[in-house]
Amino acid sequence: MTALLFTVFAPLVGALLLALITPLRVAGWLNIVISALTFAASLALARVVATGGVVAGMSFRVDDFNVYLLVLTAFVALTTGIFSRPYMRYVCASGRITDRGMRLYHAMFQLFMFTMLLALSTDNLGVLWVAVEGATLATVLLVSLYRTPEAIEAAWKYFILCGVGIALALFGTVLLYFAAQHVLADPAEGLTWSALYGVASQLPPAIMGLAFVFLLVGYGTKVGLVPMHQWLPDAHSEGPTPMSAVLSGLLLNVALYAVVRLKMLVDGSLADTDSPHMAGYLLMGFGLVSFLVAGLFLHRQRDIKRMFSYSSIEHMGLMTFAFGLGGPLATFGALLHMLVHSLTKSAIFITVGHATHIAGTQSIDHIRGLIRTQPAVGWGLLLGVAAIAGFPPFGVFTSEFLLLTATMQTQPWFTVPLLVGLAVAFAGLFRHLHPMVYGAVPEGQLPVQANMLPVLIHLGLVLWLGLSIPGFLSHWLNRATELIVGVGLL
Amino acid sequence: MSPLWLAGLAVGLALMSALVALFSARVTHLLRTLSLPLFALAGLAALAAGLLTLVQGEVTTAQLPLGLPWLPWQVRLDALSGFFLCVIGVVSFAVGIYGSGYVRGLEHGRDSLPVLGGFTGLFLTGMLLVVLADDAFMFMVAWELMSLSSYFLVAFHHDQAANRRAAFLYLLMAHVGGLSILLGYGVLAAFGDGFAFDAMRAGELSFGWASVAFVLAFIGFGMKAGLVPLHVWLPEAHPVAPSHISALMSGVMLKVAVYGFIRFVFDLIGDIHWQWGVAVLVIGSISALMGVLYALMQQDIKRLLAYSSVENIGIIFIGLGLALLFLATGHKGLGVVAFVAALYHTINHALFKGLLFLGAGAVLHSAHERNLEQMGGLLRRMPWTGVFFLIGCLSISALPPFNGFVSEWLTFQAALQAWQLDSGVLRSLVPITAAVLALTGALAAACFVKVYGVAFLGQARSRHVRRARGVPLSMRAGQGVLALLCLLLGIFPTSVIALLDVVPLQVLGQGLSQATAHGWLWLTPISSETASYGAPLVAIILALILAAGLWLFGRGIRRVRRCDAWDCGFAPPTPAMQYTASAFAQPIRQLFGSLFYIEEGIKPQPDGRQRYQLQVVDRAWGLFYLPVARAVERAARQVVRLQSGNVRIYLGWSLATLLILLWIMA
Amino acid sequence: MNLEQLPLLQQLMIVLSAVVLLTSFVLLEQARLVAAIHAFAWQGVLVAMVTAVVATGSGLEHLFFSAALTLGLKALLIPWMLHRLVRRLELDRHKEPLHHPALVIMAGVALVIFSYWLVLPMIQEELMFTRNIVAVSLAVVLIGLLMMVVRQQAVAQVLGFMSMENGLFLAAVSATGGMPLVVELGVAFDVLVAMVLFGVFFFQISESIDSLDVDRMNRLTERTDEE
Amino acid sequence: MSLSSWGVALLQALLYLALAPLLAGWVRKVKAWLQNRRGASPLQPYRDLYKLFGKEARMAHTASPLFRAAPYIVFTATWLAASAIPFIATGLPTAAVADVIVIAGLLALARFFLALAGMDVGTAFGGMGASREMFVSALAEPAMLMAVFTLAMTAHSTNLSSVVDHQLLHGIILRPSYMFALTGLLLVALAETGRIPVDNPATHLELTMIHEAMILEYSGRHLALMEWAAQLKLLLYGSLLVNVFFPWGMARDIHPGALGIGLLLVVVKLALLGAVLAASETVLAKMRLFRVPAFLNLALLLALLGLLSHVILEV
Repeated sequence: MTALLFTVFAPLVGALLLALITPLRVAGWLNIVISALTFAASLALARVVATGGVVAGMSFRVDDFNVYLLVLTAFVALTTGIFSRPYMRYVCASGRITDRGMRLYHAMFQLFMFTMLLALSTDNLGVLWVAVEGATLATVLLVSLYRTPEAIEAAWKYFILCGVGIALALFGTVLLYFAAQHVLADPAEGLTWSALYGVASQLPPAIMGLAFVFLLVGYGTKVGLVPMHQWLPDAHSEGPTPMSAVLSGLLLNVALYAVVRLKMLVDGSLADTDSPHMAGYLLMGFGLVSFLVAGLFLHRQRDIKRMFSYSSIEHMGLMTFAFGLGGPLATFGALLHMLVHSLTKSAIFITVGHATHIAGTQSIDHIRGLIRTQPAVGWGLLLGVAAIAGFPPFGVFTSEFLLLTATMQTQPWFTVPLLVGLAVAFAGLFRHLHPMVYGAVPEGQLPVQANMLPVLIHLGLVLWLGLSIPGFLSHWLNRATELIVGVGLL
Repeated sequence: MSPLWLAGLAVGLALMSALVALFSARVTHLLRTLSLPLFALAGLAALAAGLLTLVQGEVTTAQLPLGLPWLPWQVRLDALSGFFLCVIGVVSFAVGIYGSGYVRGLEHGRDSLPVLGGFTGLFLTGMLLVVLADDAFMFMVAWELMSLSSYFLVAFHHDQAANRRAAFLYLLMAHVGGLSILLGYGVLAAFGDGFAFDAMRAGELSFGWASVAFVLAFIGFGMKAGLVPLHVWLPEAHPVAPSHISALMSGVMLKVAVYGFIRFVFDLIGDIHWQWGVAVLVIGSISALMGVLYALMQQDIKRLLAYSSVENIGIIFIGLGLALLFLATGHKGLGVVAFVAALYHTINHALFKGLLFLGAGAVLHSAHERNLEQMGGLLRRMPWTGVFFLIGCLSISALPPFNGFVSEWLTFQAALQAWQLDSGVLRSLVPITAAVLALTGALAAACFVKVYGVAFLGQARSRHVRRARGVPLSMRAGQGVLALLCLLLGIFPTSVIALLDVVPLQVLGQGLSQATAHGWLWLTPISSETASYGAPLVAIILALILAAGLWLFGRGIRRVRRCDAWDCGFAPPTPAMQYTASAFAQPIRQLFGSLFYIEEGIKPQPDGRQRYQLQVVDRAWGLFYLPVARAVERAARQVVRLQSGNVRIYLGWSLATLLILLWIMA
Repeated sequence: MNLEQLPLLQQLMIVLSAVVLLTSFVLLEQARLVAAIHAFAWQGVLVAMVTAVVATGSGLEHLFFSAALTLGLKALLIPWMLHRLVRRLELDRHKEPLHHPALVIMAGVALVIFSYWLVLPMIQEELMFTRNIVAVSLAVVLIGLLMMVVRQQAVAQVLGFMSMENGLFLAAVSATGGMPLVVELGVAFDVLVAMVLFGVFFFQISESIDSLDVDRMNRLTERTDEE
Repeated sequence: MSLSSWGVALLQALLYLALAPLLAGWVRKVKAWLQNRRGASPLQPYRDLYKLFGKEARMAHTASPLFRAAPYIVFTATWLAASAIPFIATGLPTAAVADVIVIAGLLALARFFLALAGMDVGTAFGGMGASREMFVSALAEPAMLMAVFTLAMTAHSTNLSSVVDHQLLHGIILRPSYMFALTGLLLVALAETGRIPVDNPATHLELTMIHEAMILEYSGRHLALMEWAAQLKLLLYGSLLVNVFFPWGMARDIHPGALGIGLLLVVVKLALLGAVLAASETVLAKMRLFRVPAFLNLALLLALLGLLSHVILEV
């Protein structure tokens, strides 16, 4: 419990510290230290869960499903923090933001982490909602940090779209609460996930159906499902790069986590109606559409960060599809994909940050010859993209392998659009990547002081996952699978 | 020392060579002195493992603590794997030796040696693991590792945009092919519950699903093997890699694709249907013919060799198609003959295509030239390479007593047994294939007369070629090994077939014992009265008569007076007056003109002079690839309208989605 | 359900919610920003009143608190902030008529009917009469969203957003007698922060494109010039 | 396979060597008669060869060692190919050593080096000749193989002597496939041996020549070997035609009498064939190079028809 509390509230304290007192010099370091502490605490928490099972209380609940997401979030936060210290110093030095901006950045970074961890660890759907909304509020100022017209526009769109979406989600939550009123003994528990999950089968299907629609549209906006995705590329591309890394790597995961939790409830309530898999079909539909559309978007990109945010949409679509598909194999694959995608995508964004420094622009047409200029960055980008494109021996391949085969077993004909989508997306990524990494160096392009350690760690982990999934992790994922679909894989 | 242990050693050595290469950024000579020798050793170990497996003829399996939690990597070494280990090993060995001389030229360039060495090692690792894999997951991992690392090698000289384009095309098609293979395995796994190959063998498929799986596998492996019309990446990608890598890709990687196809279709899928045989036969014939015709049209020597790989892969698939046909119609013995013919051509092509690419590399290394039109007279400037290259040309043109002839002979023998088939359609289809094969052989001969005559004979057509000198010993040795093997496999086919007899025995359940029944002198695939080929005798007699002739006129050898060329009494010819490569191919180009897009004519050059220019474009582009690309572009252009930029429209989307979903739900 | 059997309080409640619906139509139509803000304030007042009535009716005292919260936040604080902003941005004379008012009204009405149709099954399986207020609140939410779609003025969009929040609040109150307190507080806090941030953005936007017309914010698009 | 059969095989090989110039001379002689000339004696080719062997060999400065080795290789390969074809007797080991595919292969080997030798000196004519030779053969070789495959499939063997045996056993059978194959093979033979209408052995007219263009630079014994090889090739195709399609009188066992009859008959048959050839050469005119494909496609078509009519009509 203490570990849990520490994990969740350390970032909050950190946010206050960074906002109020910290002198700017040490802010970056303090950021790292706090993230490190959070990560350590989350590890301890993970050990507790692994040994003692669920940790619950004070309307917190950490089970096998969210504990590994907690660890992942804390970890990515740590590595991103490590990356962002020199990066933001550089940005500050280049005069794009003021000292107030820096202070804001660090505070909001930790605040964002707090909301993420809170959303993941809470047991109360209302608090979950509050936390996700809080995440929007915490990041929206960071998106407009650079104060360029584009940045402000992106922030506005992000704010409006996600605000509306989240409002709809709240309506869904209200409906859920309403549905829970007359099945639960204590109405006050109407939003406690654990209590609801126990009585899922009694919840009135009609209301639950409506509720799920609102919740899906609401949280789906956050996940970046087409056609509610439009905020995502803007926000990712205009914010500072560390922000993009955590947005792509974490925020989307958390939103998807919420959707999956709710799907579990709805499946329970719809179980004995004439359309028991309604929720699953909805997810599959949204997932497939997002996956294909995002793949096509990749072909017409001019901005490197936008490109990779579309690739995030694509992968989110893939996971959504898999969760909708249901079944232990698909779910296992989706959970694994969550993991590897977060690691890989944040690594890519970190590399992209360096790349944009080298070239001094985000425009794909002006980033050239990275490998010759700075092999570390060039190869980091190349390998990262190879990994995200699903090439073994990287882990993304493993999860995609599982997803494809699961689809093959249950819905063979869906494999065709999946394959087409994969091929299209792949072509879209590499046609832009090639000229950026290869080729001759434009004159006057010089290497920058880059810290590729996080990238190295992330890609190393992804490689490890691709070659062999360590026992404890597969155990975790398996128990999470049991939690979600009832039956495990192993 | 079990063969599996040796194979593991080979993998380990390959990884070590990759690892060592990483340090060659500081110590440049490390690649030459340590990494590539390790690579050669890995090849040797693989060769030993393969030979041992073939000799012992028993299956060994193992498990690795890698892979999925419920499916650790399964490793299995049977005769088929053993045979392909030999193929991989022998070429890798030669390449390892050759490379240590070849990379010397790169040491002072700005291309990074660690990339070259590292991915070369990984490339070999991938190929070895593919052959060893016994479950679909490990197979796919190894397969894609092979593709990915070879892609990095193709992109090694990434300064020219053309090379980048080639690499992109290669990776894209490799990816698509990989996905299709994955799906094929998915079908098998769905029926045989499980990704271990044993589970798949157990699975029972209906004809429909089996055909789906077959088509997927055929597309996937055919794309890697370079079957028409999936070949377009091959002539782009193979030439731009460093030459010893081209040798590996054309010589070995394509064979790994053949291995995959054999493993999938002959071993895993279960019952074979004759329709597949017809499909493979037709595609194989088309590939063979188109491959050699396009090869004839090329002026870039490495491109030419790449296209001729398409041709030879076509010949291999003709053999496999015949095998499928015969097996499906119950003529097992004949199926085995065709199967063995395909295997024999597989190793032959590995040997002589490797040899030829190494030779082209030697030329590139010392003359810095890939364009045939600039070459000439290299035989006298680099005699060793010249002789080895000649042997390669003779072998690939299927001329006795070299190895290429043996496999083609076997294929013909199999095709000539078509009269045993019951269906008249098939009976008349097979002879046409034989005709195509004959035509292909003749055209291949023409093609390599052109290559050798233009490149190595006559007079140098450019200054830098005139300055070409011999290449270092290691490079000569690398070529020598392969050249020698080409000759040996041509002279002693009986022993070779006796060695790989165990492969059909394990895969198809029947050997080819009758082929070697009449002693090592006589090769009698079906029966001694049907057909026989005394390869050693032919070689001996040829040698004898030659010796006799030389002895007879031996005294005359001193009595040759040098003079100007007579040339019907015209003025002594200058290099510019020689027949060029494109001129040589002109009659054939005119005859088959309808098969290509040909753009030729006199075009003004930047330097103001008029010059004849010839462009022969692959028709497959316009037919299959550009339409797809355009379709994707069009779809993308439609889709981006979603991102109109107006927040109100975005909100409208959300509202619409919400309403529609609510309507569906209620 | 026939009205005359209901006690007076509940009749009052139904009347009030009807008026809430009316106000959101007013919001939808209102061209002048200041007037719209007033309409929004009134909507807040009405929602607070509904809450209070429900509280007295059902005796859930924590509803009194949330009624007060609503009044303070939605009826006083936020309208006041908007007023200040509008004045400081010199938008108090700003008029922005709709392009096709009739069409928009029709759409609003359609949404009302749609949401009633949606809520029917709930109403049938429930006896508590406040259920059909859920329909109203859903309509308010959807109309708010519609307003954000049709209004190109940033402030107007924020008004739409806020009236969506009102609808949510109304729903929470009428359907379930209020959410748990922690959630209520969280929501209120989020709304407040959101409002503050909106204020910040108004200035940022108006200084970046010296106008608050969201249609002029279309730099970030994938469309290239040829389309 | 007894020693005696090897002996006969050797004898047969030597016969090929000995009779090759004679056939060439005979054809010329008949041609001369048909053109109302007395013409040189049929033995003239022997005299030419003798003279050439006596002469000193010259080589261009630009010629490589391959240029010198080529004549020997060409000659050897052609001779070996020839001696694998039953001439006076069947059941000889040479036929087992090299079946018909190997024969084609050996001829291809000879052609390969001939063409290379043509390109070696680096004159325009040599290259032209080589290019055209490979062009012609690219079409002629498959046609020849197809034609022979027809027989092979009938006899279920690619071993020529068993093909011939099969013929002798079954006597005269009217087979459409044979008709096609024979015609096809005739056309191929004309093309491969460089006769009118494809090529003209008796000309140095630059633009029409193929074979002559390649051996233009040769002199002395090298030229002699090349010429001799050409004559061998002519005889080879001749005996292929007459012995495979009309094998009557060939010795089926090693016995002096039988061998004598076989020799006598084969000589007669070849003489007739030579006469026919000479006649055709007198009446036909040389084709333009790009009419040659049509000619050879006809051959290929005929051979293929033969094969198809075999599998369709006769099995």
